Amino acid sequence: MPEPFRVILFIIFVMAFAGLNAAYLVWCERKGAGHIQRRIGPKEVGPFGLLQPIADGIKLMTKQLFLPKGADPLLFMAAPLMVMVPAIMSFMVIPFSETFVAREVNIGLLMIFAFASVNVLGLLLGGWGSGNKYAVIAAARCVSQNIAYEIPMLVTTITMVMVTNTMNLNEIVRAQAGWFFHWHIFRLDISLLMPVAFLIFFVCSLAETNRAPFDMAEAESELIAGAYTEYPGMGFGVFFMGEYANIVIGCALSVILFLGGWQSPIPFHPVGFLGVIWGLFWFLTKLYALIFTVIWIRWTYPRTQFYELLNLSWKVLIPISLFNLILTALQIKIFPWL
Amino acid sequence: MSGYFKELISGTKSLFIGLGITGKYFFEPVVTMQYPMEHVEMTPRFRGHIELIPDEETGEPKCVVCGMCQKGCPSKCISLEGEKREGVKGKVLTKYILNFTTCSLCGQCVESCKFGAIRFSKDYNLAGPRKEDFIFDLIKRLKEKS
Amino acid sequence: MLLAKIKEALNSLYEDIQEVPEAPAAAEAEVAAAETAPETETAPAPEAQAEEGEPAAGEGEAETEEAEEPAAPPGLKETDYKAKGYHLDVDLPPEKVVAAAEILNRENFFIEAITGVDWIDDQQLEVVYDFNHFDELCRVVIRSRLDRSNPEIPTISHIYQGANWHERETHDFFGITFTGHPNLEPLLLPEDADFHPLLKDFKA
Amino acid sequence: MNGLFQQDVNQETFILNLGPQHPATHGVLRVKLEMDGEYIVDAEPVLGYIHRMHEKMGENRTWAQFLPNCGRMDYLSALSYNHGYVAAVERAAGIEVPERAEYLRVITVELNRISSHLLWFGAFVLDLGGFTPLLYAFDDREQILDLLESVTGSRLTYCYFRFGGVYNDIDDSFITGTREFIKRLRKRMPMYDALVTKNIILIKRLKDIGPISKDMARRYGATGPVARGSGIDFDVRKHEPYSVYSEFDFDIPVYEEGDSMARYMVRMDEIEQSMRIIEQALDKLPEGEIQPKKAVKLVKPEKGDYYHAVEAARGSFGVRIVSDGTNSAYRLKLRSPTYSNLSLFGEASRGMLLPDALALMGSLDLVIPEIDR
Repeated sequence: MPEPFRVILFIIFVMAFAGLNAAYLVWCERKGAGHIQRRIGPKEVGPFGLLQPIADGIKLMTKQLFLPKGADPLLFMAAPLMVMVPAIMSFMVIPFSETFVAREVNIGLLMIFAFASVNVLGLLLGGWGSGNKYAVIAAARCVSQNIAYEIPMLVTTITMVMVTNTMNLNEIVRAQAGWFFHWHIFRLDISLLMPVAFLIFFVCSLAETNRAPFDMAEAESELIAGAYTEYPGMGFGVFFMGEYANIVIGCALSVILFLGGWQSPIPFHPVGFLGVIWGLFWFLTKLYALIFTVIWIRWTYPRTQFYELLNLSWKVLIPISLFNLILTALQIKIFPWL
Repeated sequence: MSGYFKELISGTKSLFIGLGITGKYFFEPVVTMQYPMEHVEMTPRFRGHIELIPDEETGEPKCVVCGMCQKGCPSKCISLEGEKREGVKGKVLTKYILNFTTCSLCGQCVESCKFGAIRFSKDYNLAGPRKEDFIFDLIKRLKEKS
Repeated sequence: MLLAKIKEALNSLYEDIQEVPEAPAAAEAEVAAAETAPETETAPAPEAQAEEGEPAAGEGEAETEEAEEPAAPPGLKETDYKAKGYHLDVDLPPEKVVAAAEILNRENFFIEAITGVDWIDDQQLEVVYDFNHFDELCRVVIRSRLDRSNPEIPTISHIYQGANWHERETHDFFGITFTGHPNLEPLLLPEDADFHPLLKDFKA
Repeated sequence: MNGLFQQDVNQETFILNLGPQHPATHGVLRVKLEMDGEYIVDAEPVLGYIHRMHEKMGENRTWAQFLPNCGRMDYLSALSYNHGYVAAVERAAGIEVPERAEYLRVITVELNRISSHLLWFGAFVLDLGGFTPLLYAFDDREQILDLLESVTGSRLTYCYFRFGGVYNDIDDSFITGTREFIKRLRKRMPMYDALVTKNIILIKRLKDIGPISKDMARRYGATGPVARGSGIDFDVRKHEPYSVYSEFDFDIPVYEEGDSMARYMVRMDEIEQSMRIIEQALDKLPEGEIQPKKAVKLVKPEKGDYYHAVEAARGSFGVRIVSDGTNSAYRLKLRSPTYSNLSLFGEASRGMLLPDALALMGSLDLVIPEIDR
């Protein structure tokens, strides 16, 4: 297949994936929340309420798009896109399976982090552009939260880059081939703190994507809907999709860096088309297990307080991740044969 | 410093315990009732809006139009009329209107009735789009029921 | 124990102003005399007829009070808790309320409520303060009668901050002005309310 | 652009309207906040959005006709309000209540108190961003509502007490149901404890947040769990035992810290104490009438004023009656506890961050219809 063709096909796939994902993650979230709270959740529209996301989408689309008085039209309109587009762009480098990746970029990891930072900008502009006091407070919270959490996340990522010697996501996955104990999370020989590093990375990705218990930017019981307060119809819908796309990206990165990406837990990998499906199956299984954990966490904990969040970052996550970095470097240097 | 690690470990533990509890409930059966499909049986003492009690033999309301319910009502939502008829002892009820929009279901009317002529109904599916839907003609209702 | 202590403290308040409560009493008598005077002279006008009952009633009350407890200073009564629900009933002139609140504050009483009563037949408004104590059961009621045409009483919100809202509420409902109150705006009623619903002559 | 950004550049603060429609105010309360960034410089609650003038209604209705109003002030512990009003009128008119009726009052009021505290617990955690405990608490609360419905006939705005007694007697199914419920709730409390109380996030959000000192509680006249969370050992049930409370063995949970966590713990402990009271009351429940032998037909208290306070779920609820000897009140003052409890919010929240102030507000346990009356 010629390269441009392939890329276009992938863009279509990725957009469809991101859109459907967002829609059905909402369904999962509502069903999951329902059962955690011992109720059923959506059940009226379609079997098991499976068509609920479509009904929701139609409802959002038919709503009037209006510009609140005093809002900045350009920023207000551009902000949802600035959350959605980088999330979709990040999908381009995610290896769903060994060969099932839009572009194998050598600096894939860097690219994802670069795009992830744009997401914050989108929320900031959206909050500021709405001209709503609650939204501005939320935007300010969001920025300081993201700055605080990018540091431990990057330090952990640097550790992983140091271990694998590459920023190519597919290469990182290949480095974890073999049994499941070859996945980085279980590689205590590289660093004794590997599971802790995974935890740090996971917590940071929760904070990065503004998910509970770190959803200070939305904080529905304090700031109505935070940065999204003024957004009508699909403006909100796009934000929402972007948020879920970001969750998928965050979880996908955790899977790739720590849980062996598309590697199966046993050293068995068929070749050809079957291999693609095999890899895809394992990648998505791990991905959705992690996303379920995200949902599970959301419906278990209360929201953290803002300064506690920063405390957690500066007093716990950053020192530990730095310590982990040094420990890993030492272990690699002292026991190079491992 | 030891306090720092203690808090860190106990805190993390508390978070996992929390996850364990919600995780356990995730697999337990739901406790909610699917309301429009399932119906709740009201308890015998449920206080719905009032209704007239028919006389067992004639099916006519037992009410003798003494007006005590009207007098006892705090929100003045009962209005009734009666007339003298030949061959019947006392008054005959001709109109009994309950304005349910202002009724607070306190039960003063039922308590003040010395003739056991009104009781609470067990209706609770009463939502309606128009205010007029809640001006109940209780005589009409009684006839429809029987 | 506490009751005796607070009774003594509040009693001392009365001794300080021994002359003061007599003055209004005298004034009342004068008013009563003035009102009864025209009655004898001419045929009673309908208005006078309506007001006729009040001075008599006021006098009657005063008489029974004196008859019950001739030794106690006017207005300070120990009441039967079982029947009334409070221990001490203190009737004070408006200007002494602040001093009483200070005494109660010193004894660590807390404020339960402030409210009013409209005695329209006497052309008076009454402000009632309810105090209670956290450690010992001792409910003190302080009441003060104001002239209905110009109801003014000093605020105690600088002593009991909680009184702030209660006074605003009383101002809302009765139109009683608490002089010195920092923010005497409608609290429960709409911001632009110029009516006082709990007055007996208020018609919705 | 707009008003928000066009303000005077020298102005450091801005006004934030929290409410009247805001998820954290649990009703139509508006708090006018002067904010410096996310710090509160000054807070002023604005009340009266659902003011209904119950006190005037009391003057225009007969004593008995006012009964349904009692359930509509604090709709979460309506029975305590029933009790307060009925007891005040009984004191004024000198009506004796049969012992069994008093026991029934205590049982139902305490059940109501548990349901109120459970709902508060859920709503409070909801304020803090945790959604699930709310539904667990509702699950338990439903059982109480079912029990109370089987006796009183309604689920929320009860009108169960009558002058001199109660409206209905209880049956055996209520007694066994209540005992079973207590057993069930005892099993559930450790779950709440592990899921919420011991959760590090919740502890971090409540410890040392919104301290209310003993003196502050006194100056504002705070009562109930707010006062008890500030180290004040004050509960009307113990302090001036009314009804038959003096016959039961129960403790008043008091916490010295005065922060939101203390108020939280007081309420959680009170659930257990209420269960103890109910158990004892069910054990001791005497046989007999539930209304006086000579039925109370017409209530005409003697001239004078009377006061009666009861411990509602939120604090001391007092009724002051001024009677002129007729069949309706000359003046009816309803002293609602949250009115005083909320009045300290302005002082207590000064200098706090917005989410902390909301945690403080949640810990005050506001019920707006009761504040506005």
